Amino acid sequence: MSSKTELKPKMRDRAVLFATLLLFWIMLNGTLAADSLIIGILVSLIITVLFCSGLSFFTEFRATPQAFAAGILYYIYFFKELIKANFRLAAIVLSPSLPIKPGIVKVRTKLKSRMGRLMLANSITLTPGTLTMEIDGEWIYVHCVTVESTDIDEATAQIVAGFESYLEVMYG
Amino acid sequence: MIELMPALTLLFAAAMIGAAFVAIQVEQISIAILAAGLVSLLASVMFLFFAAPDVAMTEAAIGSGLTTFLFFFVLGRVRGDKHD
Amino acid sequence: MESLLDMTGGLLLVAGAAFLLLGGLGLWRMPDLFNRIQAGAKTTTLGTILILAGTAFLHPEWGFKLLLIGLFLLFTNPLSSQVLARAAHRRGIETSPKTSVDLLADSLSEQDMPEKLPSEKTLSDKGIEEKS
Amino acid sequence: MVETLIAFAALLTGIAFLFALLRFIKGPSTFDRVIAFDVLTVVSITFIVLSALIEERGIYLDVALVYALLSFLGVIAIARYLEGRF
Repeated sequence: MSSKTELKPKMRDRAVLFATLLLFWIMLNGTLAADSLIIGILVSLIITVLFCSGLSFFTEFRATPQAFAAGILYYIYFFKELIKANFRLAAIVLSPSLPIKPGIVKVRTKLKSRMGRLMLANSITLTPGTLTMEIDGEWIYVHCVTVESTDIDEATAQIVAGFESYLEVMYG
Repeated sequence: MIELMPALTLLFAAAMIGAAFVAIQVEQISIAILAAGLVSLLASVMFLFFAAPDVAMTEAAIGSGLTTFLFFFVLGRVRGDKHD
Repeated sequence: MESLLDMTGGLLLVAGAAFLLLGGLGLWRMPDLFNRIQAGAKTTTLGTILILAGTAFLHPEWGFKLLLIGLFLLFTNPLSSQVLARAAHRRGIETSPKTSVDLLADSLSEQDMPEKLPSEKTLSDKGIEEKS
Repeated sequence: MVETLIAFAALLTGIAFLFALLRFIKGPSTFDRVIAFDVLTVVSITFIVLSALIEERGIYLDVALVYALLSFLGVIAIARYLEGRF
């Protein structure tokens, strides 16, 4: 009974790894011709059998409908924030007096999985005026171009709360 | 109107000279390695402008990637201290 | 006699190049290293993605390869900026005098931290070390 | 018309390239040069894509893919060296 419950997620991990590798191969080739497809399936199968434990990278995604919906909403929100970040940076760079007030603040995250934290750190780096510098357990140290508050809860609400609500559904 | 590709080639050639100048002028070894890697990277883009994508790929992988990585790796092993 | 698709692609190209130019300007004007990293990371990511999108409008048959390059840049560019910022802070690069608060340095001096504490390695390091 | 827009984009990218190169030549510390190197790599990817557009050859994009891979590996290796962890 217990071995069966352990086996099941592992098979799922392998299937996800195989699908990812095959997708990369097809995108790299750009064709769906029979010969290249057969070679791709063969190579992906060999890699999946040999290196199944190495990549837990994509397998932490929860494959539920809510997670897919949250993923789509997350990417819409992410690109909106990225464009906003660029316009804010452009305003700072183009103004002659360079109105910046940099500082490093500390925020807390509720995410537990590694992939979720990685995505959160990447998102923080690409959003307006913030740059992740260090992750220490649940604490994230963030460099801001313009510091608005040094209080932990306030900074958390400003910087991470928008992404965290989506990522919590996706990765937990 | 000037043609685009010769102008880009000139820009990259000038940048290569500048990077090579940094590589021989600076006294810290790490910066010299970085500048040599930059020369290699710009040379690779110039190979591409002269319509040789295979040579460009080799130059990018060997000259810019592997050599820079190897130099830093060996420098870290040899020196062992934390200063430049 | 250009189609609408071509015009959209060309305008996206120019917009991406303009963001890259702003990034270069930020790299030149910002007063200290961390602000320069911020300028570099954000603008190069968006600028390159816009240029790749414009190319995809002009040549739809290259779409898959362009998508692959864009995905790769989207994931790796912020990561390398973070690793660089962390290394710079550990080596003690001085921040500009405008910097108002530095909680990371404060918490490090509080804990009297040894330099290579395994618990404070970030996710990227764990991935590398698990493989070897 | 599209050719003009491509040329204009190449001009703007060229100015960005010059700024990053100046930062590389001037940059006070090694880290400034590393971030300038990173930006120069990404700008080179842009130039490769633009030249693929001008010459109409899709094979150039493979080189851009190699570049996107290499810049990441290079910056990680340099950061590890500068942290003193090789």
